[in-house]
Amino acid sequence: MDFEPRILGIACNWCTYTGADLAGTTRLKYPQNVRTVRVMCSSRINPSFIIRAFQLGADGVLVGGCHPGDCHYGTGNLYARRKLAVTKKILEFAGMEAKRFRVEWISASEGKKYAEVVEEFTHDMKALGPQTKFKIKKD
Amino acid sequence: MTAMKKIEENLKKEAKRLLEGGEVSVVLAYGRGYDENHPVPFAARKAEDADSLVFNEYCTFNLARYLPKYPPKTKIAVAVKAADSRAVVQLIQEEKVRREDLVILGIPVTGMKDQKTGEVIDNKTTCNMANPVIHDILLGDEVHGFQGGSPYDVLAELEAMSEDARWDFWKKEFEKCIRCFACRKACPMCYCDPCFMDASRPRWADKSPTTDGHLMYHLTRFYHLAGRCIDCGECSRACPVDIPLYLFHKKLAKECEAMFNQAAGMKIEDKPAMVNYGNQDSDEMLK
Amino acid sequence: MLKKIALEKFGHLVSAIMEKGPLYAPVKGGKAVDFQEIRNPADVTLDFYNTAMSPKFVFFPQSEDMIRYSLGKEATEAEPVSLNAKPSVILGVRPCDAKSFEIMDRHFLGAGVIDPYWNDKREKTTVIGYAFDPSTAADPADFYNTLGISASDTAGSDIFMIRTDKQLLFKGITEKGDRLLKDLAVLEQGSKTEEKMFDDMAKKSSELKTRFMEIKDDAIARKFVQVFDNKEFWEKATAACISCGACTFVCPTCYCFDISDETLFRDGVRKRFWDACMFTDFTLEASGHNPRPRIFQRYRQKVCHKYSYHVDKYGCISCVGCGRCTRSCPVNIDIYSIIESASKL
Amino acid sequence: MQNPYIPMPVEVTKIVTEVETNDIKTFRLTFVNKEDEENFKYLPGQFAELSILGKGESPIGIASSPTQPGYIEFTVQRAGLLVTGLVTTALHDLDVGARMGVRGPLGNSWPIEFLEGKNVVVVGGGFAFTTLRSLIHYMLHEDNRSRFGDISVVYGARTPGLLCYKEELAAWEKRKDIKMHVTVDKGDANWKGREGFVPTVCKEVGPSPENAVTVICGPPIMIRFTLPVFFELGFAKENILTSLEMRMKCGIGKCGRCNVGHKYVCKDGPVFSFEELDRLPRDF
Repeated sequence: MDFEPRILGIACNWCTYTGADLAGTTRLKYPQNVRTVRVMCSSRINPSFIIRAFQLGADGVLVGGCHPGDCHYGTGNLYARRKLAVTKKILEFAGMEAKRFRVEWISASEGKKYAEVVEEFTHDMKALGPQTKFKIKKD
Repeated sequence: MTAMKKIEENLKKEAKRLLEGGEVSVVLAYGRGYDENHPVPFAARKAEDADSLVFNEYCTFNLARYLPKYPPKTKIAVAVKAADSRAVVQLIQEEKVRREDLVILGIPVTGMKDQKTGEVIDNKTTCNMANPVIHDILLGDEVHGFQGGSPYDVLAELEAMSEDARWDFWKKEFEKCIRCFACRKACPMCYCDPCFMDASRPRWADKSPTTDGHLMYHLTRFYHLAGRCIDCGECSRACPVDIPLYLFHKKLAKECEAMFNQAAGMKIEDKPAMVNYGNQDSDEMLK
Repeated sequence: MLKKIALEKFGHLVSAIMEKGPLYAPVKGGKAVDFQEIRNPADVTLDFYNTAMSPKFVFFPQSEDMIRYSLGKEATEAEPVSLNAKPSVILGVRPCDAKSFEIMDRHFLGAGVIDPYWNDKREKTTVIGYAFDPSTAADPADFYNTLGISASDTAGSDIFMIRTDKQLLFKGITEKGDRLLKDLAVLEQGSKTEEKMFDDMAKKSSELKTRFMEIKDDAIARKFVQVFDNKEFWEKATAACISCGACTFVCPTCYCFDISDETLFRDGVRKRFWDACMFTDFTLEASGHNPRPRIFQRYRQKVCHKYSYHVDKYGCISCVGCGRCTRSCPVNIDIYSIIESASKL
Repeated sequence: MQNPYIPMPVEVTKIVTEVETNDIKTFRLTFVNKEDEENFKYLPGQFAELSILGKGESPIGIASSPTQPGYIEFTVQRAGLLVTGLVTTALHDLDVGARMGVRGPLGNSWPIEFLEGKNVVVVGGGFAFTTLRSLIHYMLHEDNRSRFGDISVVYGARTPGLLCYKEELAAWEKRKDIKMHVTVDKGDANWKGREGFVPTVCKEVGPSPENAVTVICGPPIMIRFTLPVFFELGFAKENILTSLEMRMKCGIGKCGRCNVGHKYVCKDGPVFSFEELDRLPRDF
């Protein structure tokens, strides 16, 4: 059987989440592997969420926010950009495959982009196989 | 007289003067421990305490660690080496201490040694600078032409590893952790009260010492120190089970310097790196 | 009973013990030597001064499961973890650490309540003590002589091992030890000469090696009751303390633990695990009140507990002078110096 | 050998919300196994560890009396959100019929033999009245009443709505063999009783120290101001008893958390006389 990755999506309420809605209402087809959690702003994301997601068995984490400059709160995603960039470096240096964590800016009107990103990310995760490094092993 | 001895003499002299004149109410420096190689951080409060101050190549502690616990407006003189002075600058940036409360006794020095192994730590576990970035009084002669290589040279081996090999390396190191929290307690930048690890809602990591909890603790702590770590290496020296935490901190410091164009604790005017964001940042950093 | 084995045959002995059950022995890993459960006989080393961590974890692991449970919508299913330690051996325990087991016994098996977890492992384990080498100097942090422990003290050991130039000598101390010695066919019977050699070595290593001061249990216990309220003394002695838990975690006689339930999705475990009186939240009550909010109060609790309360409750000082706390302290606070200056007050 | 760390299964059979702020409830627990109930022999003043798997354990004083067979009761305040409080919060979310665990009885008790033949003054404040309620029930029981002298009770809360066990208080008011002095810091329109702080009321009531013992339990601030009143009345330190609170985990004197000097509050306490406390280091 094909490996179906489990992907955590964290989407900002104002852009990416609405973009995902748009993808749905325009009946775009994209893989169902992403389970999305909505946050008010991408800067609300604590890097511990991402580590925890990997520990609980996520094969990939996809974060979506407004395009820089378009943040509903002004500068939230600029802050998030630095935070998430550091998070990526941490995962990478700890030995996690860097590809498993991805940040994309997707606006409310970019339903198509959302579908494409999910498509591509799911494809990448399939290629990488299950994530076992951080995942908590029950004895 | 050796450079170290001269620093010690000056330290005693200045501490006495500052305390006698009432300029400061406490001088944070080093005192004698149970033997020569094991000095202790020492807070001199009276002029006569100044005589028991010492300085030698084993005085590695970063005394900036003690600064935030003093109530504001306490006048403090603090002895700092290069990395320690960066910690002071970073604390000032983060408004944990006020510049006007401090008399900074700069110690220009190289060749400090690890107390456990006796190895010189300059470019190994610390930032490999000789002169403090800030001082009011200099306790020794400025070091000129010190060449120890980049502080990030030690990373070469790990950076060259494959991701899997690196994971194996860190997994093995984190498994040694006993959760004594010496790393966070020794760190001058870990002043949060309570620490995220002490919170019960949400409980970020298992309270009991599990490997998964260690991973969460250390990675999150690395993140909390990204762009703030001034590379003094205290965490690794404090660790009773010798986890080379400094490697991870160095790596993040290196990346942050590259991405944000700013090293931690260099200039008082700087804003801390993580909040110094703007439109100028490039999306390249997320790749 | 005295038995012996040539040094080069030590590996055979290790294998022979491992056939009988789990063996814990010192292994060199990285910079430090520490006790580990042995998988490969060649890993065991006898060339060490003392281990970085104390061997208490063999009987009192840093984390120990008590109840396994599974949360359901309607009911929670729970199963207490059964106690069935295998008979095991711990080899190479320095005299101070062997003594610490006796001290811990008084706590875990005394005062009317027997701790089943400690008891289970303790009674099934044979302790092979290992004399400090009389020819090398003691670490400057050590002060086991002060606590009345000599470099070849057999207290707490079931078998005591002394290393000579060419061989290892084993003497049975307890019945349990004698039984194991008898069972180990790889060992040879020691001669009269070797018995004398063992006794001579033992005598020789009773000379003072470490830091030493004269202390009497009761007197020091009273002393600390008197010093307790001397805030100035405690603040000065602990001014550098950063309130980490390193000293208590490496200590062979620290036994404080915490209990917590840890759930992953539905399944969880109630465990107990080491805790340290040096942590801020050790005594923090749900009401927000903390009886020991300051660092000096917590450090005072640690010292007074070992040197005063333990004497009152169990009749002995709960410290063996192994020097680990001093060696592992990130800021070099030395408990010996604190005892010394307190006793002069 | 019985493992003292393993709780006994119990079922919640009754829940009473005691106060108008809804954060104090009394839980009635019934043992699932008959033999556990028989083994659970306790006296007023003892406590038990309430265990909810997945949340943890919490040490709570037993509020029922051994003279009330068939069940045990605990009055629990939902603890602050800032500090732990996981167990008490989970407890408050339970419904009748839920299963949980109890470990105990733990600690010492009010010294019944010492109290016998003496006049007993019970002083309580707020929700710390729980083990005192146990003691009062015990002393008032027809088998026991003759063993004690006069019983008087001073019980205070901030407002009438914050008084626990309102029905029992009313019932005791009507009895001849116990003198009740219930007070609130500030009454409301319907309050017909006394107003005033506990220390003041104690002074007004002015119990005689002659052959009398005071049992006092309440917030630290109340104890601090009430003690001098009793000293003034002439009570000796060994005749003033209280129940200490400390953070506890194991409840059996092993985990090393709740010591005051060489005494473990969970095992040698929680009940101490002030004379004993005087001999311990000031560390609580």
